Amino acid sequence: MTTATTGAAAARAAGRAKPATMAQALQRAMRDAMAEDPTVHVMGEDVGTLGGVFRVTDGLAKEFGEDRCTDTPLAEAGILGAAVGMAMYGLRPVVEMQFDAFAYPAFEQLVSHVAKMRNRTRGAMPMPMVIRVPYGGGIGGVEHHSDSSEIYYMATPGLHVVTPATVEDAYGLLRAAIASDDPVVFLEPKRLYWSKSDWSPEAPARVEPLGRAVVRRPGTSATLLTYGPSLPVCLEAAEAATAEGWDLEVVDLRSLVPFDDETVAASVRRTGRAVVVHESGGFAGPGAEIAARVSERCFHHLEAPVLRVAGFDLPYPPPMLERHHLPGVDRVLDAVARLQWEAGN
Amino acid sequence: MTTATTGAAAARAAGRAKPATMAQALQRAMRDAMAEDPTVHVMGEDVGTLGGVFRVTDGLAKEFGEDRCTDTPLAEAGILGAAVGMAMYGLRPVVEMQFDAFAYPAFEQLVSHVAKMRNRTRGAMPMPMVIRVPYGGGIGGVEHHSDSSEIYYMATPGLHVVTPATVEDAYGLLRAAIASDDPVVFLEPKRLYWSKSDWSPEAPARVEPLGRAVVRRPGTSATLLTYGPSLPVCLEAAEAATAEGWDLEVVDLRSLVPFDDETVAASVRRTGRAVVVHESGGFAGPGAEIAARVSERCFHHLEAPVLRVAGFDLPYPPPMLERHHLPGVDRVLDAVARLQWEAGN
Amino acid sequence: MQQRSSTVQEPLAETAHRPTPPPAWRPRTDPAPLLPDTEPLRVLGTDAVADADPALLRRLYAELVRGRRYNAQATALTKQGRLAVYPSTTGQEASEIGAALALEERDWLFPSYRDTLAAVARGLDPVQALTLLRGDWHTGYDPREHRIAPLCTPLATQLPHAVGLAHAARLKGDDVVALAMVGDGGTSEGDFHEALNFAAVWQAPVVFFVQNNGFAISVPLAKQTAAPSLAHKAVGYGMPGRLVDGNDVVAVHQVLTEAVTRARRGGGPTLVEAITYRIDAHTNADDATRYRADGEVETWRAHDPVLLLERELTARGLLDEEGRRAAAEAAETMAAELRERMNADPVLDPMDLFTHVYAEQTAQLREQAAQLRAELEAEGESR
Amino acid sequence: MQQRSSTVQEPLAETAHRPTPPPAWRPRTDPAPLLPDTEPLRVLGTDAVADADPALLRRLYAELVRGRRYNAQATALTKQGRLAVYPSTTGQEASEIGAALALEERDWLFPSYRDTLAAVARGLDPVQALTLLRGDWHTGYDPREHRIAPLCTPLATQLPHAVGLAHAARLKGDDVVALAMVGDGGTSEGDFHEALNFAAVWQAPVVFFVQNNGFAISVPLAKQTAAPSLAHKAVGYGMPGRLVDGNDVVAVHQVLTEAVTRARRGGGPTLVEAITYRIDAHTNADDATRYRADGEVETWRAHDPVLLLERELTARGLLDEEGRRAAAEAAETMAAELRERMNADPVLDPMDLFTHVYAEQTAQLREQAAQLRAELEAEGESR
Ligand SMILES: Cc1ncc(C[n+]2csc(CCOP(=O)(O)OP(=O)(O)O)c2C)c(N)n1
Ligand SMILES: Cc1ncc(C[n+]2csc(CCOP(=O)(O)OP(=O)(O)O)c2C)c(N)n1
Ligand SMILES: [Mg+2]
Ligand SMILES: [Mg+2]
Repeated sequence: MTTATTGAAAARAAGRAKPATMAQALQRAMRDAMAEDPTVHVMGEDVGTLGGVFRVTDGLAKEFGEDRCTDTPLAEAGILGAAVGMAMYGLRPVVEMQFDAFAYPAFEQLVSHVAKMRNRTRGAMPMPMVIRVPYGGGIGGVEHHSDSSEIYYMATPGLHVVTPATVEDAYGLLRAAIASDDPVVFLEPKRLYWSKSDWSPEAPARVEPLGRAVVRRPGTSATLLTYGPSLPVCLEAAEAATAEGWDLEVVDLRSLVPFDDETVAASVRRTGRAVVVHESGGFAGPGAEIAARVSERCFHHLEAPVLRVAGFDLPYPPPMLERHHLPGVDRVLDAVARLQWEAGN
Repeated sequence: MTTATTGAAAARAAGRAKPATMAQALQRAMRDAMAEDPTVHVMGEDVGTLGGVFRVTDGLAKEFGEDRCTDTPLAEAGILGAAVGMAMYGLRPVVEMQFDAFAYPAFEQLVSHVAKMRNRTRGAMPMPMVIRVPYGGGIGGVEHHSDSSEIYYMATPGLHVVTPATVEDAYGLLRAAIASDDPVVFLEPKRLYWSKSDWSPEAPARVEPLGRAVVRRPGTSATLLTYGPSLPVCLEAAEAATAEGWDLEVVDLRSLVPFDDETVAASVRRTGRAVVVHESGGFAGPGAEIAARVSERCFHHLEAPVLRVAGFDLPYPPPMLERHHLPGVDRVLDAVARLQWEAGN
Repeated sequence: MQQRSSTVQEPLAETAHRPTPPPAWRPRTDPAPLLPDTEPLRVLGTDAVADADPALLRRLYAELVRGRRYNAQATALTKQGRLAVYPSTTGQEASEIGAALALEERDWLFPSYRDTLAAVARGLDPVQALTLLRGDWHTGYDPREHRIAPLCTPLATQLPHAVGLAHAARLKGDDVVALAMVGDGGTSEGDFHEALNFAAVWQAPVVFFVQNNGFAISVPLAKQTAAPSLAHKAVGYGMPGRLVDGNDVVAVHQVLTEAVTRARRGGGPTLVEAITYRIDAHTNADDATRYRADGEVETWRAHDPVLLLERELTARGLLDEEGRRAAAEAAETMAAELRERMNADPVLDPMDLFTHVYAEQTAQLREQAAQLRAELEAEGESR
Repeated sequence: MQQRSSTVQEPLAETAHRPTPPPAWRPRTDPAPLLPDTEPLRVLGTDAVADADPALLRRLYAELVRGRRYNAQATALTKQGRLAVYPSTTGQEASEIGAALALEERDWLFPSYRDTLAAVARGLDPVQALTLLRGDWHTGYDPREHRIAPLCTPLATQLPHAVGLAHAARLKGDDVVALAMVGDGGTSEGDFHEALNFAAVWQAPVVFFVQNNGFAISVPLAKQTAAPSLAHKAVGYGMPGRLVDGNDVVAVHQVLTEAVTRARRGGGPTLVEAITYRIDAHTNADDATRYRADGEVETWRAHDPVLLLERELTARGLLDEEGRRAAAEAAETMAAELRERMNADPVLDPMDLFTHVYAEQTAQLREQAAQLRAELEAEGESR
């Protein structure tokens, strides 16, 4: 991935830059938040001594002690439920669910308590809490290790749903999520954990505001609406598309809830065509909402229906077949080709 | 509700008719299925001696014994998990979740096992099972008793998602669901449990095929796409709309998965305008998928964007405020009015 | 060849093997002190009553009488349409009250949907306690102000909250105890298990209080568990289990006070099972005759918690006709006030629906709020 | 006035009250026989070995040696990229094999993701057993044909399946027993609790077998539970708990055979905890040195399951150099065959993705399958 940010560029200029991975950026975000705010507590399975199965919490227990970074018993509902109680007492838990599918046992706590507590108490009992969920496929994981579960969270009012696609955003958005007074489901694209960038853990780091999409590549022919693990795919597709004469705009949604209608609608109104790209299954997936609201808001600007490029509507495939499932550059380009170019401008 | 079916009409003609409620039709469907097929087992909290909190399983334990209609311990994951094991051994469990929100503890069993078992065993281990979930609001229930949780099920490949809106369909669809070799999440609109029809438990009863939508009211101006608890609202709105000169077609989707694109697209192509109506929250709700796929398939037939009339995007309100949340006739008519009538035909 | 190394090639020393326990294994906590007594603790009717503080006994009596009246009044309010639903604790007042009064002011109570009485006994305004069941909002009070978590409807899900809160308090150095209430049915839920395990591992200052009232709606205990007692579950978590007569308010108060004190001193969690009985139906909407015999209810009426205490106090000369009347009158005053206040329609603002979903209202909710406002205005005009 | 009736107006009979237990309460199951012994059962190294069938002992030995070799071979296959991942049971072979062999052919095994060895010991083709971990499909065998449920990755979620299956078998009148395997970490999950409770209430013929190997990935038992032993959890469900040395294959086999027999005869479920140790890392992807000391592993190597049995058999004259070599050779043959077969690329049809999602392919999946087919054809052409 090739995005550049001013922060990183500045750091590089200052000769301090060392490329960092997304996992490291996430770790640094927690570390900085814990150092600044003693109410921030990290908890989950294997997050302490081991530093997490993806090493995202590496070193936190050592630096802040086991009371601040806690290996819990193996019970996701218990973890999230305990975090609710901790938040009730004024702490800011940052909970790790080890893999997407292993967050399901905590679903009831999430939907019936985490998402609703502020509302049911008329604001008396907010739930400042981050639930970190490594999600998506592409890492050769066996079943239950590669789900794209974002729609379950998007459909649950009371939650923010945030997902970074760049190393810089991993830091900036996680800091903002931890600082938020609302519960944030923070979806970490696991196949980008080892993606690198010039962003350096030593560089001055930026907190990104929640709720804002960002244009990663400006373009004029059509808009690719995407997020998380599919951003690199879309950027690559956009590069490839230039050969066909298409100048694609790529929008990284970053925040699925709340949804940044402004940025998205402005882009689609400008280009007149849109494709939503994500790994999650298409049917009743995130792209359904995105396509529906773009169609509502940009109807008279659309030269073609909003198309969706998504995973197939089936249980996530076994490792040896996952490449057939994951939307790749070709599938994105095929969809772009179907945007009824003959019909309009 | 005033739909008529030939079966009921025939029965009435034969002088056998006694109006029945949806709850009774559901009970009769289970009774008939249990009588025909000894592998059908009903289980859940309070389904036996009490006959269920909505009395939908009334009398089954008495007629078929407690081994066929079983009061389980109070643990939803355990209930669904045990049902998985029973299905593995060749039984056809019909599981009752007492209320929508109380199905969440079973979410992991549903998503990771019920939905996936057939696929992960290459068809060797099907999961013929019905999960009955009373859903939706309008009954004055306190929090956690009125959720519209259909999107969680729709977004999970491997499940059928079915919801009746009439007494006749309650019987016919539940029979089909029990006969299905796939797991069916059977969503029962609780505020229609006491709705009556001429359908009689004594009448010869019809098994409805799964996966088919039905036109409940033919019309030409625009199509209302709806299901379950919102069907009566839409039918009433369609009647009221005639006063404004709109002749609305009302489609009862009945099966959310699989989705009957044929019936829906045919209707919308004919009318050129569509409004999706449901109680569930709009954002990332069922209407998102419906609107998105209708827009994809009918793009050049649409005179206006597909609009959505849905519950607000918030936790279900307390009883005294729920009427403000539920989409009613006026909201449907407001949406119809916004279908850009000035623009087209 | 890899497998060779895993088999033993050297000749075997004659004396080499004796049955040694596996290295990881060592006798851990002695289970004996964790096991509950074989009979539920009783204080009323025993000499131990003499050790009880007479002021406490009188207070408990007044609360029991008030609680009984509260249950009757709330049930009556359902018939008048003033409450959407009421799950009564008639017959369980000793458990509700004995538990609530075992807490200090700084402690937290985690009630289930049935436990409005415990909240009221802690001093919460009954109208606020009943908000959920009246239906004007979900939680009618500020949980932090009263240190009473929202009444919890999804069964057993509040237990991990109690653990987390107690754990957080301990981390902060506050000597706060959380008391979590749950029914016999609720003990079957996974959340019960996970909460007790977390509590024991963390040695969190939390007390789990199970009111075994014989039924989960229609399902009797025998279909819920095969355990010797629910209190026996404690040993599997490494915490003490205690069994108490839930209709003996002095015994309940004593057992819970001990458990709370232990927790406060760093001794960790306790599981207490109170044996009691739900005299009324599950809620006003339930018909208990469908699943239980009247005779069973009658047997329990003879073991009524108010009756047991009243007899004892009367026998010991701690209560006379005058005292009884005073308690009854106080209860009646509370009931009259409750009736009056509940007869007034709550003033509701539908726009509240949009106010507390998020800390900052999202653009989307602003739009939806505007839509509702416009509808309400139009409605107002058309009237 | 309603509250009057709830207080007692009549004068009190002097003799009226004694501490009677509450009416619902009766001493239920005696907990004593449910409690596990204070030490894990050992057979090897005791006189009890003399009672064991020598043929069984030799069979167990051959299986242990084969199992050890299987673990080594599967681990080697991960290094060669032939398996996506392998969770080894080196050090746990006695538990895996002792358990598997306690079942009759008609019985069902419910393995966790770690238990391929138990499945193989039951006779399942190792290549089929490893399909999940190779990554060509999720489950590599027909569960009904082998009566082995799919290897289960979401921890403890297969336990309620075992209960349901056992219950269904019993309802059908089949004397089938289900054996459900889970790790020490898995006992913390809510599904563990719910499964055991259902099993006990239904008296389902199921045996729960916990391999306590000291760790859940990096989390040691002490952070997982404070219970005296995991077997002590049984009493809370009203079923017997048994503690066994999980490295003593004869003891494991014996305890499980007893539990299976009991279940088959209608005696209900049992919880067995085997104390064992995971010699390898959690999987090949894990680095165990991050969370445990080498010395600990060494201590356990001295208590190796193969070693314990080999010594015993050698000392008793049931095994000689010849027998050891025969077992090693058989194991090596299995390993060579496995290696060879796993070195062949599996033949995969991507269209299988769409075949078994539903009994009948939906129109939507037909469309998507057509899309993939077209893509694959285009890909083929472009090559
Ligand atoms: C998770 C969940 N499942 C089901 C219900 C529906 N329900 C409400 S009360 C109840 C029975 C509760 O029994 P118990 O725990 O013994 O408490 P009691 O009502 O006797 O106080 C049930 C099944 C619920 N509230 N939550
Ligand atoms: C529900 C669930 N949560 C988390 C995981 C991730 N995970 C896989 S193995 C494991 C540890 C399991 O420990 P234990 O139960 O002791 O079994 P062992 O690995 O020791 O055999 C974890 C946390 C999972 N598979 N399922
Ligand atoms: Mg109860
Ligand atoms: Mg383990």
